[in-house]
Amino acid sequence: MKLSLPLAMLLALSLAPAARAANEADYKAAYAAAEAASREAAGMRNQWTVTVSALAAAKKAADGGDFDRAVAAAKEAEALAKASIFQATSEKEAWKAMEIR
Amino acid sequence: MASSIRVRATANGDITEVQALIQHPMDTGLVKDAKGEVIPAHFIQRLKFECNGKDVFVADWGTAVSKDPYVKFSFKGAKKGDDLKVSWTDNKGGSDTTTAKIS
Amino acid sequence: MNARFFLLGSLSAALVAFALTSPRVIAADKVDPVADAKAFQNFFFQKFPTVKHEDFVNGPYSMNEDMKRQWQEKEEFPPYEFALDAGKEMFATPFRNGKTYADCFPNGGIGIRQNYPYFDTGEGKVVTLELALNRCREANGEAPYSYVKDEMASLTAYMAFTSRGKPMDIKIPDDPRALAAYENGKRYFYTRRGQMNFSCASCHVQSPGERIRAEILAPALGILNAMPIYRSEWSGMGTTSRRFVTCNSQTRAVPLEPQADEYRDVEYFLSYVANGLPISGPGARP
Amino acid sequence: MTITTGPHPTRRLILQGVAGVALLGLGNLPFAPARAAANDKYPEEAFKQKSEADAIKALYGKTAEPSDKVKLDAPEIAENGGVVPISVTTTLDKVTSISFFVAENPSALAASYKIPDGTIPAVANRLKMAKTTNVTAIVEADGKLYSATKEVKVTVGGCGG
Repeated sequence: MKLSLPLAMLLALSLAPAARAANEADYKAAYAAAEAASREAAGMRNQWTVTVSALAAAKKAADGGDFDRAVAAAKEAEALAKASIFQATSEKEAWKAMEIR
Repeated sequence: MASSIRVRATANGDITEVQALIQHPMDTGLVKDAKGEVIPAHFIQRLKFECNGKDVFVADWGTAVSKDPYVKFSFKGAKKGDDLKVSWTDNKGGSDTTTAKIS
Repeated sequence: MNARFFLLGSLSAALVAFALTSPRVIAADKVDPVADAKAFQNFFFQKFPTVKHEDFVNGPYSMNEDMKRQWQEKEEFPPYEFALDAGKEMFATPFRNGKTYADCFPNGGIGIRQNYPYFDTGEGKVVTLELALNRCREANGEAPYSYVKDEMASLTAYMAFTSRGKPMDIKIPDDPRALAAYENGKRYFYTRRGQMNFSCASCHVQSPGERIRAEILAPALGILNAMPIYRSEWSGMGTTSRRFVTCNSQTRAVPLEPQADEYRDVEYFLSYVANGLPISGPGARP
Repeated sequence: MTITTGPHPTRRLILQGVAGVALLGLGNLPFAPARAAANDKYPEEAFKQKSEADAIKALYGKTAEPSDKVKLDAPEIAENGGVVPISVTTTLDKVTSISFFVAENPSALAASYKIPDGTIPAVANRLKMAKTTNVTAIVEADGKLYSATKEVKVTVGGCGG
């Protein structure tokens, strides 16, 4: 039962209805949120390389005028940054579990 | 500048064992550098070992020989103190030579 | 749009619940490096009873016979030979002001590698061999070398070579900051990072001897004793800094700058728990 | 105590060498055979050939037959595709040339060695291998070609990054 719950969630995520085409304003908002999360992750000295490349992809897509892809990449960057923040916070205590005693 | 060739020749009875390590990039011409440009092929083509005026070993190498190439072989008919002349030429006309004493 | 983050949030909450219930979460205990070192070494001695204790410093080659044979063939004329000669030459070449590296180090820099890194009570921080070498250069008006490039590797290769066989001998002075640096290094060693969510221990404690594709994972015990290493993968020399930086990027964690405090502390921790095992640098690795 | 250089491998190779000589010494009492086909020039053409068969034809102009007298020593899994230690020894007589081929490399011929009279028919070298493939050593003895082949597994290391 435990396993199927997250699967259901993931499924729901991917079926989110496609919004109208994104424009520059959407991109700017999404990119700003992603950049803030990424800065916080870097501040905790736990940035992921994939966050950095997702941010770069977002900027590249936006420069090319493809705001749909830019917003998607920015959203992904933000999610990755948040995951790295979560990782750093949980590892503050979790590392002890692996320590050789 | 120190020679690009490191060679160790040790006589053991009538057999001399020779090991050589050569400092050379051995670029294949199939690899791109950080900026995405192809690094041109640059590799040793011929490596020759001569002792007492006779070729004792001749290597013809392609691009599949490792960077800083290494080779080992043995030959008869030499003794401690003889000179072993080692020389290589590469596909860009580069070359180097050195002479080692058989110990 | 925010529904998506709510879902992601609850997914993460489930993960947290799982992590916190893991059995061995223990309140912050007293830091005891001596006990740590004994437990650390016994863990590996018991996990690999057939491996001779001093062989652990040979990394993957202590774990796999076929790899050991390939290595011993290479050791007959090792690829780090050039770096060794270059390091020896650099050591003998005076700076513009006439001094040499020998003037910066005890015993002229010969046979002392096993005491690095050490805790500098004046500075209150760990000082590694690479840092000390660059400080020596700067003190003599020379530009510092890159921590991840060949010049630094040649110098440390030569200094390691002069200490070959000597047991690692790292000291933790009676100074709370030294204990804190040691503990910080231990924490870094066991902390998961990067999108792969690996810590150093995930590979080098839980699965030494296993393969990650072509490579056999080295045991953490004595893993720095062979530094610096010539890696066929880099077809060149690598300092401890280069190894830490590349390990980070392999787990998709953005590396810190070379000689960052965390790297100096984890080097301090890893060297301390390897006390007694021989220095075998410079090493040749896959 | 030296940690790294294990003495026994060198002794092992020397012993093999001595054994080789004992046999060879008996073999080549009569006048050394006529100069083998491989001439002195750098075999440019052979190194250009993509396939192993074409490379062998370009280099020697004839085909090889497998022989257990050719002992090819190569790792089962290469530690690193850029530096694969490969060596060959043989008990055949009147050896004039030894060559190594890596079947699926961009060009199959990797290295070719001329073995003058008096040189032990054994070579050790380090080769690059593009991927998992067969490594073949060919020995030209008394004008005929003998070969030994072994597969070497090659892949990159590390967990990706």
